[in-house]
Amino acid sequence: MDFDLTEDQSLLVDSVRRMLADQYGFEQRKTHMKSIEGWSTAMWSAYAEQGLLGLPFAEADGGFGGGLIDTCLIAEQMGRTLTLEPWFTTVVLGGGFLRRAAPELRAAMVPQVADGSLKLAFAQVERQSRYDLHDVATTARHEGAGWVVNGRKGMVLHGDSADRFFVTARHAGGPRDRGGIGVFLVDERHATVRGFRTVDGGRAAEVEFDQAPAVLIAEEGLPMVEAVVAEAIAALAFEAVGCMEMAHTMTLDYMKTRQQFGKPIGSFQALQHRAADMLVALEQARSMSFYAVQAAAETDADERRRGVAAVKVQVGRSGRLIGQQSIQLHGGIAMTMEYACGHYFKRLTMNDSLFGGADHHIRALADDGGLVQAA
Amino acid sequence: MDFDLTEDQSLLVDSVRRMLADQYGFEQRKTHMKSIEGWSTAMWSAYAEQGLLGLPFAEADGGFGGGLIDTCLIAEQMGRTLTLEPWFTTVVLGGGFLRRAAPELRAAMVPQVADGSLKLAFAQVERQSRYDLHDVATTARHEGAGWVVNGRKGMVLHGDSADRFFVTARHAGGPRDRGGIGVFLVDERHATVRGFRTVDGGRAAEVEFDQAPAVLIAEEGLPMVEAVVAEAIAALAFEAVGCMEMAHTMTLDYMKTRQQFGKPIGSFQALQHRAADMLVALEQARSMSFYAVQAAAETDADERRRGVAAVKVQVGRSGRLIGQQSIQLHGGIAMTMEYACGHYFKRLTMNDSLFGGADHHIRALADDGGLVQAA
Amino acid sequence: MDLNFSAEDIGFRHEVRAFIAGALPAATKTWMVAGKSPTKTMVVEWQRILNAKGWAVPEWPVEWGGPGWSAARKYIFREELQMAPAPSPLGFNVNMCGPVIIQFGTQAQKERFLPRMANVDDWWCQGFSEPGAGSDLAGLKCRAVRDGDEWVINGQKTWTTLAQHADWIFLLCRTDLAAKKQEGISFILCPMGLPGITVRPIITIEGGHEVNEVFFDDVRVPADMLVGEENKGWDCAKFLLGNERFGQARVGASRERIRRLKIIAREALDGGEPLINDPDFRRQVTEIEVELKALEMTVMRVIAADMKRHDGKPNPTTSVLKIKGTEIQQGVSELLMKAAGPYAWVDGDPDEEGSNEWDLAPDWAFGLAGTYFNWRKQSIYGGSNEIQRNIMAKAFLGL
Amino acid sequence: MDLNFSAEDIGFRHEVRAFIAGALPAATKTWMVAGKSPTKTMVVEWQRILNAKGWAVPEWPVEWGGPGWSAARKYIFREELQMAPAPSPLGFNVNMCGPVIIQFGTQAQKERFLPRMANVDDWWCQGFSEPGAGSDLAGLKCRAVRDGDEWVINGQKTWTTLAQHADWIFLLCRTDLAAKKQEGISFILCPMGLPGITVRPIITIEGGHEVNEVFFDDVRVPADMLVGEENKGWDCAKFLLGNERFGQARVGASRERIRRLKIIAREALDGGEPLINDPDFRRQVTEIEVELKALEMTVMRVIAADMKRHDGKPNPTTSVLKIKGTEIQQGVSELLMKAAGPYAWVDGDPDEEGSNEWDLAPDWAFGLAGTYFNWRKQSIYGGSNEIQRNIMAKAFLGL
Repeated sequence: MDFDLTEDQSLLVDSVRRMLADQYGFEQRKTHMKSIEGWSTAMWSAYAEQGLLGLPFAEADGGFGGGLIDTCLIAEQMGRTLTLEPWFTTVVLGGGFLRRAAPELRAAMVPQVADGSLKLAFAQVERQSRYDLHDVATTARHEGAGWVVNGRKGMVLHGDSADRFFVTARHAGGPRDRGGIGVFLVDERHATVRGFRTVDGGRAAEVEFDQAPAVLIAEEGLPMVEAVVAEAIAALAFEAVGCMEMAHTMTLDYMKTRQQFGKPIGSFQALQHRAADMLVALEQARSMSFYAVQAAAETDADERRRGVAAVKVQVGRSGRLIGQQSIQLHGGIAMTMEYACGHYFKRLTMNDSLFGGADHHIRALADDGGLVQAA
Repeated sequence: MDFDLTEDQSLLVDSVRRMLADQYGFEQRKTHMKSIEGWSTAMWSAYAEQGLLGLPFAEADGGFGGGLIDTCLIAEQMGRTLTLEPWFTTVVLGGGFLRRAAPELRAAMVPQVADGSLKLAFAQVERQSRYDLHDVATTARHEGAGWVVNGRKGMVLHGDSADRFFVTARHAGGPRDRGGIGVFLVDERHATVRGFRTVDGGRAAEVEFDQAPAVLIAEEGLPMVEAVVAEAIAALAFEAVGCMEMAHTMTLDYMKTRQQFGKPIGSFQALQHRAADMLVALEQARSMSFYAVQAAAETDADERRRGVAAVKVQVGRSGRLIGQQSIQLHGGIAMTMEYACGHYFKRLTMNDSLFGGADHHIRALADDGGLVQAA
Repeated sequence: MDLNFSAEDIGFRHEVRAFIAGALPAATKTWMVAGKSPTKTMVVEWQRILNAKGWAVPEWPVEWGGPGWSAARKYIFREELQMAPAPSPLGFNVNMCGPVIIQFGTQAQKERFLPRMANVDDWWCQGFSEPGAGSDLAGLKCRAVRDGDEWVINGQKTWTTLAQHADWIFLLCRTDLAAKKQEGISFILCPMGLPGITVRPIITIEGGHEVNEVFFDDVRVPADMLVGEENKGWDCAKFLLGNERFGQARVGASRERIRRLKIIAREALDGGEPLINDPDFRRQVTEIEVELKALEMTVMRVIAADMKRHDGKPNPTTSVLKIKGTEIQQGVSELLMKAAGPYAWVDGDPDEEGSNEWDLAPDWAFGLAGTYFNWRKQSIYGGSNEIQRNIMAKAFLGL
Repeated sequence: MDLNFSAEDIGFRHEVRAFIAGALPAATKTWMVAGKSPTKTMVVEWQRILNAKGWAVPEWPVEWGGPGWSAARKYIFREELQMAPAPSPLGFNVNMCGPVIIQFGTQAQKERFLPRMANVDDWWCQGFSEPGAGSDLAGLKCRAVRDGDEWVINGQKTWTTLAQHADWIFLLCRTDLAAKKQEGISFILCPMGLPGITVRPIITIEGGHEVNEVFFDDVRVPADMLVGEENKGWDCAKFLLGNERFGQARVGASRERIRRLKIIAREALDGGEPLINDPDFRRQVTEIEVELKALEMTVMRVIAADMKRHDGKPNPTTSVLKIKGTEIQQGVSELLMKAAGPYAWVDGDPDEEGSNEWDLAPDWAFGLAGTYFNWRKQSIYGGSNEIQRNIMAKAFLGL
C-alpha cells in the first residue's frame, strides 16, 4: 500500500504543472476562452507534445501506456488550472472507448489522437435520459454492410470540436432496456452540430444524426459504456480535488490578507472553523478519489457501480461545501467574473452533475444495498 | 393578528411559572423522580388546585373552558420544568378524548379529572405499529350489551398510574385499514399493566387487555384519534419550545462563566455563532408552535395532517440541534446526570419521537404534496 | 392571542390579488415566472401603475403618498407582489432613500425628491460599500470636503447595484477625518450625471451585470444635498439598515419559486419518471417548505409586535429573517438547478441567442444555474450571515 | 502508487479473523453485538488471550512484547477486533501509559510495569482532566510537592474513565508553580489503593458509570514514580496525545454498527413494511457509509505515509480522523435509536431488570437511546471537535 507517486509519475505531474503554470494563468485562460474554439489550439499542441493525448493508450497502439492513475493525476492538474481544451472528452471518454475498440481501429486512430489531430466526444445524453446511461432512444440499424444511426444527443461535451463521436444507440429492446444498446463511432461530417457555451465556461453541443453511417464498436455496448464512465468518474474525482484544493488555497490566502474590523478576516475563529471544515471535506474527497481508481478497476460490475456511486457522492458533497464556502468566505470579490474563485465553484458544480450528481448516486447506492453488507 | 397573551393567559402562565419555580427546582425534581410513582402526588394536587387539570374542559362539564392555546401555554411551562406528572396524558391526550365523548361520560368524569382523582392514558402503540395511528391489531367486539377489548399496547405513557385507558381497537377491516378502528374506554382494573422508566426519566407501561370490558367512545374512531393527536402535537411543540429555551439559556449562562484559555468560552466566535444558530432554531420552532395551534384547529383533515406534520418536522429539527449543541457547548458537565442540561436534551429527543419523529413526518408531508401547492 | 388575519385583511388580500391580476403587464409576468429579474422598463412601468393606484410607497406616511396601511397589510401587499410574481416597488427609492429623507431630510428635500421617487421619475442607487469597507462598513474612505457652497467628493464605491440605470445616488462619505470610525460620516445625495463620476460594470460569475464600481473624482454637489446633520450620516445609515426588517425574508418570492420548482419537477424526467416521483427530491423540497412556513410565522410575529408597539427596535428576529430567508432562497435556487439535470449546463438565454430551434434544453432550464450562482450573494450582502450571527451573539445573547 | 494491501497482508487479515473467531468468548461477542461496552472481566480475559498469543501490545517494540507489525498490520488487527466485535486491548495500558514509559521511563520502570500492563495484571487509568482544565489542559492545578523521597499529591482529577476498575493512575501534576502554564508539570504514576485517594462516580446522562472524580488528599508516592524529567511532563502528555492518531477513527467499529443497523432495519417495521424499505432511511445510512469509506481511505493514507517515513509527525489528517470518526459514530448511534422507533424509549436493560416476559420491546432496542446519549461525549473528549478545528486552523492552515 503506497499512495506516493512513482518517480515517473512525479516527473509527469511536475512537468504538466510547470507547463500550465507558465501558459495557463487565469488571465491567459480568459484569452483562451474568448477564442473562436473557446479553448487554445496552441495548448492542445502542447498537450500532444507533452504526451498527454496519447497517455492512456498502449504503446503498441502508439500511446504511452499510462494507467488510470496517470490519467487521473493529469485530470487533477487540469482541474487546478480549469483548462478548457477537449482533453477529458478526447482522452478519457473517447480514449476509453478507443482503448476497447478493435485493433485495426486503434492502430488507425490512436496515433492521430496522440498527435492532436483527432478529437473525440461521447454523445450520450438525450432529452429524456437525464443521468441514465441505458435510457437510449437514438436508434441504430443495419443498412447494407454497415450501420446507420438516427437521433439527437444533447449536452455533448466538446461536441462542437470533435472529429468523431462515440454514440450510444439502440438496435434492439424497448425504452430503458439494458440490452440492445450499441456503441458506434460516427464521423462529425455525418452529424449536424450546434455548439454552445456551458455554465462553467466550457463548450458543448447538441448533435443530430440523420442516417449517419456508423462503425460498430460494441453491439451489446452498455457494459463498455459503464466501464468507460467509471474511469471517467475517477478522472472527474481527481479533477474536482484539483479544483477544491485551488479554491481552498485561494480562500486561505484571501483570509490572511483581507482586513476588516482592523484585522485579517482569517483571525476570526468562526471563519477559521469554516476553513477547517473545508479542509476536512477536501481530505475526504482526496481519499475518495484514490478509492475511485480502485473502484473503476473493479472487475465485478456490481461492485464497481457501488464504488463509483460512493465516489460521486463524496466528491459531490465535498465540492459543494468547498465551492459554496470559498465564495462565502471571500465575500463579494469571489462573486465576480474577474476573479478565479467563482470559476472553480462553477466548475465544481458542473463536475458534480456530470454522469449524475451526488443526489442521483446516493439514491442509486442506497437502492443497491450500500457499501456495508448486513451479513 | 396578535401573538401576545391575553391578561387571563398572562395571569395563568405567571402563576404556574411561579409555582413550578418554587416547587419544582431541578433538585426537587430528582426527589420526585425517586418516589414510588416516579412523580409527585403533591404536585398533582397542586395542579388540581391551580386548575390545570380541568383546564381544557367546558365549564358546563366542570372544567375551566380553556382553549388549545391555554393548554399549550401550560405545556410550555411543563417543558421548562421537565415535570414528571401525568398531566400531558391525562389532560391533553385523555382530555382530548373525554372532551369529545358523550355528555353523560363527560359529566361523570370531568369533575374527577379536574380534582385530580382520575388519571388517564392513551393506549395506542403496538409492537408493529410504530407511528401509524391506523395500524391497530388490538381487537374489540360486542359481547352482551357492551364491548370487550383484547390485545397488547406498548409504550403507554404513564400507563402505570392511569385509572382509565382510552384504547384504539379494531372491530372491523383488515390490518392498517383506516376504517373499523374504534376508540374505547377501559378501566385499569381490567388491564394488566407493567410499568417501566422511559429514557427521559418519565414513566410508561405495557398494557394487556384480556376480555376487558370497554365503553365505546367512537365506533369509527380514527378521525377522533387524529384530531386528539393533532392537539397533542401542538402541546408537544410548546413543551419542546420550553425545553429548548431552557437548554439555550443554560448554555448561554455557562458560556459566560466557564473559563478556558483565560477567558469565558462565550468570547470565542465559533461558539458564539453556534449559540446564534441555536437562537435561529429556537425562533423558528417557536413560530412553528404558534402555527401548530392554527393547524390543529383546521377543520379540513388533510390540511390539518399536513400542518401538524410540518410542525413535527420543524420542532424536531430545532430540538435536535439545540439539544445536541447545548451538550457540545457545555462540554463534559452536561453529560452528567447531576446537571439539568442533559435532561432537556433527553426530553427533546423523546418529544421528537412522540407520535412520529421529524423523519417520519417529512416523508408523510412530502408524500402528501407538501405545503405549497404547485397550482 | 389571535393568530389569524382579520376578515378585513383577508378581503384586502383578495383586492390586491385581483388588482395585480388585472394590471400587471403579461410580458412582465411571463419574464419573471421564468426566474429573470425585471428590466428597468418593467420596473418603472409597473411602479407607475402602482403609483397611480396609490400603492407605490406602502411604507411612507400618508402625507407623502403612503396608503396608510397597517403592518399586516403592508406584509400582505409585499407577499402578493412576490407571489404574482410582479416587480416590487424600487427598493432604493421606496425603502432606502425615501424613508431616510422623510426622517432626516429638510422640507425642501422632501418636496423635491419624494414625489419623483414614488413615481420612479428618478432611479436611485446606493453608495455605501467600498473596496475596503464591506462587512466593516464604518471603514469607508470616500471623502466629501466642504468647499464654499459645495461638497467635493473623491473616492470609490463598489457593489453599487443597478448604478447603470440610476439618475441619483445616495452615499456615505467621510466628512471628518479626525473623528472616530463611525463618526465623521455624512449622508449625501448626488446626481449620477455630474462630471467626475465614472461607472464601471462588475460582471458577476453567472455573466450578469447587476453591480458596478462608481468612481468619484472631484465631483461637486451643492451643500444642500446633505441629509441630516454633517458628520451624523451614520444615524441615517443605521436607520436605513434598520428598515431592512422584512426585505430579505421574501416569503412570497420563495413560495412562488417553490411552485415553479414543483411544476418543473412534474415535467423533468428522472429514471424514466417525473422527477416529482422521486422521494428524496420531494423530501428536499419539503424540508424547505417547512422552514418557509416557520419563517412566515416568524415574519407574522414581528409584524404583530410592530402593530402593537410601533417601537421599531431591532430585535433578534430580524437576523433570523435574514439568515433563514437567504438560506431558503439559496436552497430553492439549488433545487431548481438540480431539477434541470444536464439541461442546467447551457449558458445564456435562448431568447438572446436566437430561437431555440432544436431542443437544446427545455425553456424552463435556461438561467437556473446562473440564478443559483448569482444567489450565493444573498448570504453575503445586506450584512453577511456571519455578521448577522455576530449581531445576535452580541446584542441578544450577551456573549 | 499501489492502493491495495499486499497479498501477505490480506493473508494476515484472514489469520487474525480466524484467530478471533476461534478464541473470542461467545458471551463477550454476544454482549458486544448488543452494543454494550465489555465488562472489566471481559476485557481482562480477552487481553490475556491476546497476550498469550503475543498480540496484546501491537504498538510496542518487540523488545517489550510487541509483535513487530507494520502500520498496515496494526491497522488490520485493530479493524478486525472492532468488526468482530471484540474488546480492544486496554487503551490506558497499551496505547497511553505503556508507550510513555517505553519512551520516557527508566529501565526499572519498564521492567516493573510493562509486562503487567500487557497482561492487564494492573488496570491503569488516566488522570489528566480537571474541573478547570478541560479543553485547556495546561490550566491544571493538581499539585505534587517533593518531600524527601516522596511526592505529595493534592488536588482533583475528573472524567477519569473506569477509575473504579483501576489499580494505577498516571497523572499530570503541577510541580513548579512559578513556571508558565505548560511548564512546571510532571508525569507521575500512582497506585489507586493509597491512603488519601477518593474515587467518586460520575453518572452520565444515560445512567452509566464510566467516569469518575478522583480526589488526592496528601497522597504520598515514592519519588521514582516520576516518569521523565521533573517539570517536563508536558512532553509526555504531548507524546501520549500524539499517539492518538487512529484511535477515534474506529472504522471497523462503525462498520460493525452499520451492519447491526441494517439487520435491525430489516426487522423493525415502519408503515407496515421493514424499515430498510424506506428510501429516506436507506439514504441516511448510505450517507454515513460513504463518509466511512472515505474515512477508511484517509486512515490508509496516514498508514501508508507512516510506513514510508516513520516520522510520526502530527498532520492535519489526525484531526480529520477525530472529527469524521466521531461524527460517523454519533450518526450511526442516532440512526440505531431512530430505527427502534418507540421502542427506544425503554430505559435500562431487560437482562438487568429480570426477564423480558412480554414484548416490552425487541431485545435489540434496549440501550440504543442510551448509547446515542452517551456518545455525544465523543465530540467532546480527546480534544473536542472545536479544539481540533482550532488545531487545523493554526497548525495547518496558517490562520
